[in-house]
Amino acid sequence: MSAMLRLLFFVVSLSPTLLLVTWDGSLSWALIDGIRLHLTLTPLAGFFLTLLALAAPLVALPMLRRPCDWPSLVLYVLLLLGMQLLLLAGDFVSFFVGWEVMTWSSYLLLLRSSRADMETSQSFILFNLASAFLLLAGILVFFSLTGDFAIRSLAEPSLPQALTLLALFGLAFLIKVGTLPLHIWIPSSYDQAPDAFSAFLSGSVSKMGVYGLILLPTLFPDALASFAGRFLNGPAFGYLLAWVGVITSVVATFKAISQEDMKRLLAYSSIAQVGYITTAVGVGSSLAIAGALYLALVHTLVKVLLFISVAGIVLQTGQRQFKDLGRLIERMPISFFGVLIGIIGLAGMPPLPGFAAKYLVFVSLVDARWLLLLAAMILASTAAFIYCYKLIYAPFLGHANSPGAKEAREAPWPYLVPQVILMGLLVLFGLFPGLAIDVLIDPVLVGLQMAPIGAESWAKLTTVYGGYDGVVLMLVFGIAFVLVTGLFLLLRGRMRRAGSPYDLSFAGEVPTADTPLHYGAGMGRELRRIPLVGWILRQGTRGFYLGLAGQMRAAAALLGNLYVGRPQAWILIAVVVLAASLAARAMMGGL
Amino acid sequence: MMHAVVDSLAMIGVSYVMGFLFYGFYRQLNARIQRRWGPSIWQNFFDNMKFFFKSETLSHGPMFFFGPMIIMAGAFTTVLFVPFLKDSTWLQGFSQYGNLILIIYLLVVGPLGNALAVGSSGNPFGVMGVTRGLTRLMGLEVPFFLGLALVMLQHETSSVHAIMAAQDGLANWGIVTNPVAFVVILLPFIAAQNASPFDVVGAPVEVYAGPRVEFGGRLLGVLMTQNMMMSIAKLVLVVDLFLGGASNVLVLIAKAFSLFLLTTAISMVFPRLKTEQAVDFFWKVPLGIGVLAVILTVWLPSWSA
Amino acid sequence: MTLPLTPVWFVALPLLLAFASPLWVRYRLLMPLLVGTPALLLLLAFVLLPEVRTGPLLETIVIAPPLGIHLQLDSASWILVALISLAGLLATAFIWLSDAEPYLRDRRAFVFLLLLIAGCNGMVLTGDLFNLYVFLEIAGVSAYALSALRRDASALEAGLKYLIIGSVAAVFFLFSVVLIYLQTGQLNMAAVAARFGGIPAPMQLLIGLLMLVGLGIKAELFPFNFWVPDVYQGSHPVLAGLFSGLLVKAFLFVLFHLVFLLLADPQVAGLWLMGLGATTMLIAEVVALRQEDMRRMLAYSSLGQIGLITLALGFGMQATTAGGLFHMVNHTLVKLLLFLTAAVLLRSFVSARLADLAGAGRARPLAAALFVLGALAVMGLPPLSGFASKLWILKGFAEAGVFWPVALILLAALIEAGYYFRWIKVLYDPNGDLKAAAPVERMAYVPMGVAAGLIILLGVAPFLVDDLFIEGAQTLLDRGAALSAVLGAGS
Amino acid sequence: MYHKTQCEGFQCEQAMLEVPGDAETVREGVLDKLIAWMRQRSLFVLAYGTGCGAIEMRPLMTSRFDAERFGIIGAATPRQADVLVISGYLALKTLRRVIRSYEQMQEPKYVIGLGSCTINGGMYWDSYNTVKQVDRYIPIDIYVNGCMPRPEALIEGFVALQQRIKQGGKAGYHQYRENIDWYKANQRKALGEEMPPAYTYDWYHAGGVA
Repeated sequence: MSAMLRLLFFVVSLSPTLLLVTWDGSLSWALIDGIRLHLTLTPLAGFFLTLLALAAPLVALPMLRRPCDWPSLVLYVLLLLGMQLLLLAGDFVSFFVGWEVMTWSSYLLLLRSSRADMETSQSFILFNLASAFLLLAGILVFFSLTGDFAIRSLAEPSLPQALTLLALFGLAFLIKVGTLPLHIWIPSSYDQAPDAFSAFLSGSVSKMGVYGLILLPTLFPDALASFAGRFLNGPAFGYLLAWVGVITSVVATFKAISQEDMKRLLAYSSIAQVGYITTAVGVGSSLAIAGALYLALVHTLVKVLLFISVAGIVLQTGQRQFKDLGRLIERMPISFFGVLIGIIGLAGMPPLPGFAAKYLVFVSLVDARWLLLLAAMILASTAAFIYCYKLIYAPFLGHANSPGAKEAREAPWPYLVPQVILMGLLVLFGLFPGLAIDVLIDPVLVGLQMAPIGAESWAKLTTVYGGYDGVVLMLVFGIAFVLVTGLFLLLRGRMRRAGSPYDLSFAGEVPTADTPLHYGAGMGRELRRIPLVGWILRQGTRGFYLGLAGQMRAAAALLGNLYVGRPQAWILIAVVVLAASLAARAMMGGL
Repeated sequence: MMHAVVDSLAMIGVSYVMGFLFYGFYRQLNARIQRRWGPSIWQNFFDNMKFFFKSETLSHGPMFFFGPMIIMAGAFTTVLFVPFLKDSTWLQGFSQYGNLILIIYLLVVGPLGNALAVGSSGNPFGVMGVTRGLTRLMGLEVPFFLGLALVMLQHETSSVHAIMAAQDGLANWGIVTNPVAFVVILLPFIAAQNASPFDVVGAPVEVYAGPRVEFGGRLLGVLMTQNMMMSIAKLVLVVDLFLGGASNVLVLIAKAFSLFLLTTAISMVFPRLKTEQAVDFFWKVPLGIGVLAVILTVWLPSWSA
Repeated sequence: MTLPLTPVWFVALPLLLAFASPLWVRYRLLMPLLVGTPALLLLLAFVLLPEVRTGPLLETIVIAPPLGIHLQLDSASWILVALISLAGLLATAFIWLSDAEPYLRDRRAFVFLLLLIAGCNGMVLTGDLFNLYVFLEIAGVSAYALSALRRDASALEAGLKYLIIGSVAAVFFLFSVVLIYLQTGQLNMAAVAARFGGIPAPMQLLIGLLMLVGLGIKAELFPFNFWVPDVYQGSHPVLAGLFSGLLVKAFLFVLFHLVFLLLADPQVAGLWLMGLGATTMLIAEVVALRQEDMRRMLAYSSLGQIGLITLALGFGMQATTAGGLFHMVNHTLVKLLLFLTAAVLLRSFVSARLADLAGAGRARPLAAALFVLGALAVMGLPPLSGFASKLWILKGFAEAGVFWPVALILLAALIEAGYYFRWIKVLYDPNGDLKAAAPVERMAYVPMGVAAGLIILLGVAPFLVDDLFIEGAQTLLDRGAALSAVLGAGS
Repeated sequence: MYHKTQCEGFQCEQAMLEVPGDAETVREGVLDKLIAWMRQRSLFVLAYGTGCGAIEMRPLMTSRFDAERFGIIGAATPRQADVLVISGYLALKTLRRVIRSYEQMQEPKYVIGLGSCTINGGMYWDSYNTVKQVDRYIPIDIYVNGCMPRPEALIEGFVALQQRIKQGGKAGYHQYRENIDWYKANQRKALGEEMPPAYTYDWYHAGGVA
């Protein structure tokens, strides 16, 4: 019975894939009063559906591990259905329905974690609902302009209309992707969510905000450029958005470096990555949108991979703080490779597709002549190396710092299979950077009526600014590596393996297990001494939102005083209101 | 195929020879400035060979062993993706398959691979050095990349070949047509070469040789080799971008040498900066110049147009 | 012999059965009849439905002209009657199936519950102002008695408070009826409506205000709703659910029925009511943020929803009105579900306080799940029914290009989420270690399940019922047709 | 220039242990000669200031005497160093560190004993705490005597070392490897409880192949 249910669940988790393969034509479902839900699959939605199809079954695997939490599985299925509805939406109502189902089912999934606390869950749901309600408000404004709920471009909105719509939709999507002042809900919820589900939150759910952000400019194709004009070689309005994205990336990157918990680090890194995507959307050119989509693809693969690896580590060691881990490379080698490939992708290092994505975005920034943005983005993406290194050093290298880390074994196969598949995909896309362009991204660009990037072969990434060949790069590197290793081994001499992990060059001393040798927890702490970084790390929005919540509660207390328990007061108020209304009317000369 | 193999070997050879000779010269010059004789110009070669033929090498496990291999492969790849000559079929490597941004990233691949080896040795001083290195990288990349972006914007391409081809004649050299960009990248370039005053990463007395603390014997030889080759790759890259490239090896050596002389002259006379001082410096001075350059060369023309 | 199927049965059947209660006690038929009556009424409503959709059913029992009992079953009041029967059915079924406290299962409770249903049905159906007052008192008195049934200090206090404020409300209403009678000499609503325009403006205002205060107290509008939390907290949760789901809806319907019928131009009054509704909604939602008792929290949430319905109905457009009526139905279902959940939790864990319920989700998973479902529905999250009705209302506002209610409704929903999700979080608190104090009949979940099923069904396929609400809204808003139907038939 | 040609005093104990240098012919090809030449041209010195002789290392390395012209420069860690200079007396405390550093150096490695203290305790000959004969604990390739020897003497010592390296043949580290039990016994006698853990040296027995 249980096995059958598991199998059923897994099949449902494949539903985005099945949908992608079998979907043709469209579907519609009446709601009320002439509102109909239309389901169609646009190329853009198809792209994000592909991402969902990649992530959903891979995240489902670890969730299926015994003993499994059945409510979680049900909620996960709901979440998947909601996201598919959102992506298939041909009208705003179904978009909103999908959005909301996604929101509350992911919230309830978050509650399944034993670590979720009140502040986290409240901030998660309130920010997401605020996003949803802003979206709904935008949809209603849009409806009042067009008279129906279809997702289509607005013919000629006036400036205030366009600004209102932009503000409502933009805020809704920016909350979802978590750009800067609106990101506060992300780190703690990604951290406290059930370990496997964090992968899905970061890898797939955040992509829905990106989908919205890319969809947004298509609603008013000309209006954006016409009312704000152009700045250098790109839309001026996008310049603002791009700065929002870049500042998000920079701040989130430094915050990520200062984290002491694996999942929190990944959460901040997720914010930073989505910040890049926001920047690319802000640039808005064909190159940039291709870059944004590519980044979304890579980010999905990488974050699912990393979160699942981390989930495996947490499962096997019971530790999640950097200071408590170490030297797992010998005990969990496959997870090590998972994280290694993951951080190479995350850092945007050349052989893997992260580089292709970043290359497109960089080139699009140069093309738009927005060089200061480029510089800031470089700052974020080089600072990212530090947290990437921290992420692999602290758990896997150095010295084991807790009993859990000393006795851990390799993660069970439901955690390893997704990792291996994702590593394979990352290497594949890295070898063939043109593959993703040709198969996944160009159809979307054509669908958005933009110039496709084009790929002369799958191995090549080509832009007007030049490109590179992934296969040649990988071959050169691989051959060089084999050659160097071979030559090295040909040299005469003994290789001697150190007798103990503590056989270190340590100023003539012999360190012992008690010597604090692991540098995991403190890594990046010295960055605070750089004035700018120190300033950034001292800032935070938590105080503001806590203050807001406090004010709200104070208002509730104040208003609650109205509800006294004395009937004479109730009657008095009723009479006074009556008298006051009459008196007011009399004063105004009515009587 | 044969051509590619021979060409690649030639590039690796040229960069290695240039590498140890330049560094030998550096040590000579340094000695003369300090009023001593200094070692022979071949000294770096001797040091390197000595390490390669050490009879014993300690390893801390497979990752520790593969780190130097990765960094060496990264150095080879970098060298092979930087075109050494223009208007020539030789010393091109695989540069037509790459571009400027790729090269900038390739420069970092190897050191990051080595950082894994440092981490797996478990020596905290090594990791401390790596962190300092990454922090410095974070500081220097911003102005460095901004300067290169100015060049990319000027030529509207990220292909090093195209940028080189556009600089025919002294008047069209990047350093003449885009001097601000050269100024912007100069100091970060010195830091990228791990030269004084930005050499706190491997400072012997401060972090116990930093990332290299556990490396000895042949592995250290590998690290030395890649360092020399990588330096040459960076020098050649700047020569390609700002000094019009070179049409034969002699011109290449001459140009690279003069650039090397310039950076050496700067780095000889300044004392070492702390990591955070260096980063702060990069974000204030070279980046400040860079921002000014962007405003002057990109914003103003677009507004006046 | 066939009994004539007329609207009279909606009032008469519960009244008759209630007064014959000693008989049922003797034959042990109390519980089956308690559940059977609303079930029969619901059946009757559906039997009458096709007829109602063709035109309103009028029923006049003349006592002495102009006094008489006018009952009018049109598309709008049909919705309410069916809703009252359904809510009654669910609540009574819960009382029966859950093996509830004895005081809810004895004869007095039986009488008062049936009287409550009769009174509500009468209020909704009547076409006569004095009858309206009578039914209002019947419903009110049974409600006071019900809330005091438990006979402990808190219940008695709740009953007493309810009695005091309810009587005051009745007095206000009675004043206005008297004034109307003095001015027009009529008590039939349609006849009054035809002459209402002839009353001098200040008197119109006075009548309107008196009526507003009287019905406002009953319908829980803002400056008059301070009694609600105390009474809801003191009463048994099932009864609170009935008050919130059934009684208040009837009063609200009466209020708007009168507004749309009496006033030729309901715009001014509508604006006032919208203002009141918006204030009620916002203040109640904000206050609910700090409530630590589930019943009190649900009471404030109920006030918030009443405010929303008032806001929607007060706008007087067809779409918002239909949406408002739909929301009434949804809110009744949802609140009933939530109060029944509260009853289950209260019974299991003795307390309904936030601090005492931490981790209740593991001890009572089904109840907690139903609470979550209800909470999602009440906040208007798809695919549950609250979403459909809210969307309808919002769409109506958007169509008319009026956006301030949209903003307020969404803001209120956000605040509402603030406290509902706090409760949900606490119910699923991983650190809470609760052991259920008392067992709960499994069958008790049946009525809750039915309500939940309806919530989901109406959320996924609201198109099944939207015609009814559109017709209801049209009937409610079409003053001319209503007048001609009554007066034309009467003359 | 003083070269140790025959044993005197306590050194005879060690000489008895030694296998005659030419008993085992070392394979000497062209490559070996080339390598040996490169080795002697590049000596990385572990600048380990054990005693007052360390003060003599500074002028040696800096402009006045400029050891770099012989290819002699300082190394920061023992992993990178070729030559360990024991600069003066060794206390028992420092002996442990010296042994540890020596074992961490990678072969080929050489030791220069600087000053009389390394030979016989020098002016500390009757101190309770000073190691009298350093080469009972680690093999010394070259002694530079004096108290303290001037940098010129030190340079001479280095040059002598370079010549020995160029000639090839067995050096101190061979001796240490072959007589490890004797050295360890001496070390254990001196250090007692403070002996470094076994993993730091037991690879000498295992043949040390990783």
